[in-house]
Amino acid sequence: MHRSDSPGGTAVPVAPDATSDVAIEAKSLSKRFGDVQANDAVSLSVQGGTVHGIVGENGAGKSTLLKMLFGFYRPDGGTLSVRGRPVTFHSPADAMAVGVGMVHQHFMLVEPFTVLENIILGVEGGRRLDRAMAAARENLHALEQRFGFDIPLDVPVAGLPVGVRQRAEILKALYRGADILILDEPTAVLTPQESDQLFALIRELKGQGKTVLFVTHKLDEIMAVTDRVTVMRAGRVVADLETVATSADALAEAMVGTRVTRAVVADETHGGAVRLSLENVSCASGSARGLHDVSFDLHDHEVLGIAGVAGNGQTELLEVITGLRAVDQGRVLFSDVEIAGPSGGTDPVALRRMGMAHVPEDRLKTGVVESMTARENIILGYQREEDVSAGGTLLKRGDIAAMADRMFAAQDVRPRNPGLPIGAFSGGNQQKIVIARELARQPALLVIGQPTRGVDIGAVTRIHDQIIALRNAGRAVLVVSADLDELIAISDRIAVMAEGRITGILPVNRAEEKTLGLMMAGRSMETAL
Amino acid sequence: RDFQPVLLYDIGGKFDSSFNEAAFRGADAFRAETGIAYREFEPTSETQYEQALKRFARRKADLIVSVGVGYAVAIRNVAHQFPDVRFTVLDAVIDLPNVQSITFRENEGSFLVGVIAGLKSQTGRIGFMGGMDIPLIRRFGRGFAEGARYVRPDIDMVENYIGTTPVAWNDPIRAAELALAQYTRGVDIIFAAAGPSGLGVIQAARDSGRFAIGVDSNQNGVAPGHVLTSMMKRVDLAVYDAMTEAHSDQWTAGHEIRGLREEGVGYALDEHNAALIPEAMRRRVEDIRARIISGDIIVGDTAGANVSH
Amino acid sequence: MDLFADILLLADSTFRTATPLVLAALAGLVAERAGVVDIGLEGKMLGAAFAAGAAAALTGSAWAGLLAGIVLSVLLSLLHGYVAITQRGNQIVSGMAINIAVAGLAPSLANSWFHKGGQTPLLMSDARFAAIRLPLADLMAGVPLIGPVYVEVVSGHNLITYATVAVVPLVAWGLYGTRFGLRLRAVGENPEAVDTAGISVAGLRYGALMINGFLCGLAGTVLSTGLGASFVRDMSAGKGFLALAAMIFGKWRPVPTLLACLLFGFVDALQGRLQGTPLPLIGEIPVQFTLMLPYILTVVILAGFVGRIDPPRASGVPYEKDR
Amino acid sequence: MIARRRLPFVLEVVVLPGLNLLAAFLVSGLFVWALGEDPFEALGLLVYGAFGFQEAIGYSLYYATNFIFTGLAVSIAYHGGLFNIGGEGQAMLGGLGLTLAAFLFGGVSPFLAIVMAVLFSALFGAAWAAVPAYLQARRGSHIVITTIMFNFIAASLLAYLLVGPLQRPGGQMPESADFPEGVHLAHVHDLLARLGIAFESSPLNVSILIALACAVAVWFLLWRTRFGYELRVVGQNPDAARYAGIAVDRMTILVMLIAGGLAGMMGLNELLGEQLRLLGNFTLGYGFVGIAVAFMGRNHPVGIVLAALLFGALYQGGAELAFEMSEVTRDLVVLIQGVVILFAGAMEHLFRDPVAAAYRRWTSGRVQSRVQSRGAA
Ligand SMILES: Nc1ncnc2c1ncn2[C@@H]1O[C@H](COP(=O)(O)OP(=O)(O)OP(=O)(O)O)[C@@H](O)[C@H]1O
Ligand SMILES: Nc1ncnc2c1ncn2[C@@H]1O[C@H](COP(=O)(O)OP(=O)(O)OP(=O)(O)O)[C@@H](O)[C@H]1O
Ligand SMILES: [Mg+2]
Ligand SMILES: [Mg+2]
Repeated sequence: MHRSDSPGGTAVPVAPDATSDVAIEAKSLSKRFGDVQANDAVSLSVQGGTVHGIVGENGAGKSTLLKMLFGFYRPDGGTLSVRGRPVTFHSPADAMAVGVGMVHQHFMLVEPFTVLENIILGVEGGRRLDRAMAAARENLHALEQRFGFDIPLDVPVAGLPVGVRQRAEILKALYRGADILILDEPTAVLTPQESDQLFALIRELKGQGKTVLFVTHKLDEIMAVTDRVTVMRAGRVVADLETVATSADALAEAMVGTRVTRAVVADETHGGAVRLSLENVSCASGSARGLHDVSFDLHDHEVLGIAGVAGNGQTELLEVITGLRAVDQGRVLFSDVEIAGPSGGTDPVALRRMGMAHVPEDRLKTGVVESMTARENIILGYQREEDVSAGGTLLKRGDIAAMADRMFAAQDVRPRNPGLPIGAFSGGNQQKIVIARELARQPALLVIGQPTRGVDIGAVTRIHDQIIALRNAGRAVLVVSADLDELIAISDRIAVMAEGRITGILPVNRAEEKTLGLMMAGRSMETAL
Repeated sequence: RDFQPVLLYDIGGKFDSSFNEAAFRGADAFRAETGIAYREFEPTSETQYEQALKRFARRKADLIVSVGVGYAVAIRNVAHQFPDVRFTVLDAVIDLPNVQSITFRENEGSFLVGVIAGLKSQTGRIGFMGGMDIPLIRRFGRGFAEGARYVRPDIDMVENYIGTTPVAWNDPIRAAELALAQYTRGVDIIFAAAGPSGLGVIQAARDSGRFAIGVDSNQNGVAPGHVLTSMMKRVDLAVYDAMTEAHSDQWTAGHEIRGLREEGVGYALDEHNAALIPEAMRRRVEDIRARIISGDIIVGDTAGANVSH
Repeated sequence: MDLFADILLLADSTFRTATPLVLAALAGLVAERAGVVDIGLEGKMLGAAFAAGAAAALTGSAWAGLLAGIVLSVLLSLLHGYVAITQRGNQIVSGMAINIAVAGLAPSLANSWFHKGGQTPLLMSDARFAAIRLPLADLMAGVPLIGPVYVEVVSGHNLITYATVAVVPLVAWGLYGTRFGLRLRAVGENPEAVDTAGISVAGLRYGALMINGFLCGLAGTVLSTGLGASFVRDMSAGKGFLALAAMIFGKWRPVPTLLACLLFGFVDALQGRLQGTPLPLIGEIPVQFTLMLPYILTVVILAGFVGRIDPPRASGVPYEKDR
Repeated sequence: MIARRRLPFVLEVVVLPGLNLLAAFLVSGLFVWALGEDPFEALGLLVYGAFGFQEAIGYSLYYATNFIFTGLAVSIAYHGGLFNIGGEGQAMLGGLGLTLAAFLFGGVSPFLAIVMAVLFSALFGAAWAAVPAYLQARRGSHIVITTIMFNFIAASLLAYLLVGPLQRPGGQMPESADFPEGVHLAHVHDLLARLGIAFESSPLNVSILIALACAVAVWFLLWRTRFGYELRVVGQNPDAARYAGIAVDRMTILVMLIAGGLAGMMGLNELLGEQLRLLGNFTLGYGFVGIAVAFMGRNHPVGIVLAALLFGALYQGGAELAFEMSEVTRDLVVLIQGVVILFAGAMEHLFRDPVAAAYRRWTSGRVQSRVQSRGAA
């Protein structure tokens, strides 16, 4: 592989006297995947007992860097040292041996296993499981005491909310004696409450002398918890700063290369005709709690945000509206047509034809087919439309290819190659593709879940702009998000869900985080205000 | 140019410890005697029957002996294309000027071993173990039952078949299992017409100290003292004769049926089972044999000769 | 009168018939729980049956047979492992290949060694794992009810069948009671998690395949030296696939798998008993239909009671990581 | 994860498989040599026996036809996310179907009978696949088990009919009477003869054209039609399929119907093309080998046709080999087939990395030289 000394690359300023308490240090690490130079002479130095943040666009090389620090990937070049001692990691085991632990963005948990089994996996400390578990239980209780966890050890992971899973992952790392903790986009999947708990935990860890290194796309998080921040772009370190000495805007600019500004602003006009209307909708769900007696109207020229702690019915709500889940009571009207009721629902194809677009919460699980190319993915759901398949039978491949190119250009998808399997794009770029697909047909209603999960700020602003532009064009948008700032930023009204019920709907100007938080906790609007 | 005989087995394969194997022994005997080598082939599918016939016919083989009813159709198609090649087919009947068909009265042989079983059985219960439930095999069972009833009208027979696909010929495990079940249910002699699966029956006989009756070739030696006798189907003789005749230009086309009279079938008596069949019993059997040959006893038959259309 | 006797008989036969199935099914279970799909059970069984039959015939010792059977089977498993794990090849094709290759190899060798046309000589009883008459059998015989049960059903099986009785709990304990088992189950669900935990994915999977080979070895050996007394071409007669079915049927769990195998064994025995026996109302069923019975019953039970079954998440997926 | 980077077409499709085959023959050669025959002569005979003369080619293609049908049957189901081990049984029922058609309509008109036979073979095959498909879709019964079971059931059913209702008059084996006069598919050599082209007679018949047509149809269906697209979505991500408004259960059943139909048509080649009667065991494991064919063909119709050709050649060439070499038995031929499947089918990566490395060195080498030459200029 070739290494070009990078004029843009910044040497990391480390005070010589400080080197003694440098927890982990990377010198010009490089990593290449096929044609992609994922990391190019990346240098990084993290002081012990500090919280160090890394920001960067999707595909900037953050995960790759972290995976090298953790011995998951072998660097093509460069050196690593932990607490001043040079190290070479051949596997994560080596990293763990010197106290480096990592929580991956995509959790490394065995779903059918209990938390306990997951934690001791690999460090059972004994051939007999029963003994090993007993011993582990003791130590874990001690740990939980010390850092103030309370995780059910004997519940299968599959049934736990992401927040808890993440804490389990952290506990796992600590149990393995990590005092340098690496977190890849820990907050991407968390609710604000969960994020706050996480930060509390991170401060606790820092307080007890641990070193934390984490990636996020949310700059205010950087500002809130980190001591120092490194900015990456296109596989290089472009800045490395004291957090106190910088600002979110400065970071954003460093990341993207240009000043990030919200181009579109919501115009003054509010609410046109009712586009979507739920009347006392209830539905069951596999895990008992579905929807209870949910009613609201969504008008044209309006963005309605749905807030709530994950697992309080938002998913069911999305599914009911988009024809993926049956309604037990009440009915759903779309453009004054009943699309769902106890008598039956409408299938997604018909709904799309009626002008409903749907960006699902979990894109990898439902929004795309990972092994298919981006080109094949941009017709998912629209495969029966006339411009995609002639008479609903023969695919119009030429038109589809053209469509894909247009979408890639419009959304600035990278790498700009619709022929790649969608799994080869970062989650952020996958999101861009899905949104492009759903917006392509000027829907009358856009139903979108977690619009910017795991997406870099450049993309975030673009997505927000598109949503608002859609609204200004007189369309209706329903947004479900775990990110209150996001909701406040783009919604006209915010409905809060708890226990499958709507606890209240507020115009955005009356919705402060605190109020919403209380309502999310189940308080009625009146008491909350 | 010297004499070139060919022997074609059927899908069962050369060593099926059954009639293919017998045919092989016949050809070997011919070679041993005349020192004339023969070509042979084991097909893996019906399609290869015709392929093999054609190929050797084209090479001007002097005699192509093919074993098994499966060849009927193939011979019919090929023989008339090669009028100057001599074909001998066993177990099937083809009416063509250059085809010699040899079939056997398995039912007569089965009748005789049935007689032996009837005379020998202590429990009054005998068993029959067929490979696949097909007419060819039923004839063995039917003859066996008839023979036993002839000497012991009240005898009752348990009948099992091992399977419905050719796998059944190679499943000694299931055969042994079924045999054990029969023995436990009071059967003391089982006649196995099941190819290699028969080994399972013989083994079961040995394990539970009862008797089995072998088939096609002489299997008395497989488990001495436990194989009461074997129903011999002298495919070996037929092959041997066909080759010798062809060699000495006495070979004639037409249909030849070999029963007890022609010594085409019979029962095996040798040092291994001599002790099991006392003099008196032997005389009784020989007497019945004679009366079948003389026609006093007519052995019934299911599904007549193996005529193909 | 002989209804009781018949039941005993069926039970007895069930255990014998189920033995190779249980061993093979557990072999498949261990492999798939580790994430390696193995449709080569059939071939490995057949190979082991041949090796055992041959070795026992040559040495006159059943134990030599057992050893040979296990060795060959393990080697085949390792071959499958090399293809599936190291080569990241297609596990199904590899399994098929092993089935077909062995079906050709075994009789070829048997033929050139014993000249009995793809068979090995019939084994004398001391070269076999013959039926063992348990102690007290004669004493017990007199006792009403339990007596016959003990003599007919419990006593009179071959060593490997008795061993199998121990193998099942052993495998269960290994899977759920040991560190190795925990890791093995983990690698079948989420190899990446195992990898990041610093455990070798390949190592675990090879380990699982060794066990798989060992069990298949037992299964094959019992065919040619226990239930049977010689190797006969194709004598595995589809048991490998039946075992696979039993494993899925048992949802990749040892005890349910055992039950599934016993069911197969029972219905097979019943089928033999029903042949030529007129039933009330129905009358005598044609043999072909009694022979269908086990398979129809399986489908009915599957459709009626078992329902949806999810295999280990990672089974069949080669583990790739670009480093 | 994403498949490793692909190499240029030639390397992918010609060089790598070629190397694998070579390795396979090397290993097989060892066995042949162990039996005291000359491996190279054996290889020569194998190849000659498969392609050396017209009749050989005819037979190779004839066998290949079976594998095309069964390979496609496995493959299309696989694209739909289903593992169809039931090819064997589906083929048997297909054979039954065409036999019934032959006898039902044979009296009316041979041509009608043939048309109906083609239809029935597909219909019966599909019907036999429908039950496991339905159980999978509605009851979640694991299709691998059910299809295995249905193979056994089909075999028994056929056996029953062939010694019962459909038994050949006076016949001794499980086989039906011959099809009515004129009810058979034309042999290719006859057709060629009509065109004035002399071709040695072989069982090769027009069903190979049907098979190839099926291959094209499957390819077109999968990658050119909306239905095929939906089918692949269901196969790769059922959740996404529901999101896209595709009825997963319905698709499961439909794809199995197609698969069953394809497998069912295998009988056209074996029975309506050559045997002209229904045989109890005419499928001879072709259904199972179809699994290997499908995966060796990377589940792409073109690959499947190629893999089928390879197997057809192995079957035919193997037979010739057994003809010619006294020591080479049909068992050894089976062994060789197994080895070929192992190397050519399961070890696709065996030579990939070395070849890829060599290729990179080569290309980078060229870049270097170009740079230098430019520098020189
Ligand atoms: N396993 C891999 N194989 C091939 N290419 C890879 C691999 N991992 C990363 N890359 C490439 O390296 C680049 C950097 O990837 P990386 O995961 O570090 O980005 P990132 O900063 O984590 O992006 P995101 O913010 O989306 O997580 C990506 O553009 C990707 O194309
Ligand atoms: N096998 C692969 N081949 C090519 N690129 C890959 C591969 N695996 C991962 N990548 C790249 O690695 C980068 C990051 O991968 P990862 O799974 O971490 O994405 P991500 O972190 O989920 O992205 P995001 O933060 O936007 O959600 C992506 O750009 C993706 O394209
Ligand atoms: Mg990342
Ligand atoms: Mg990311």
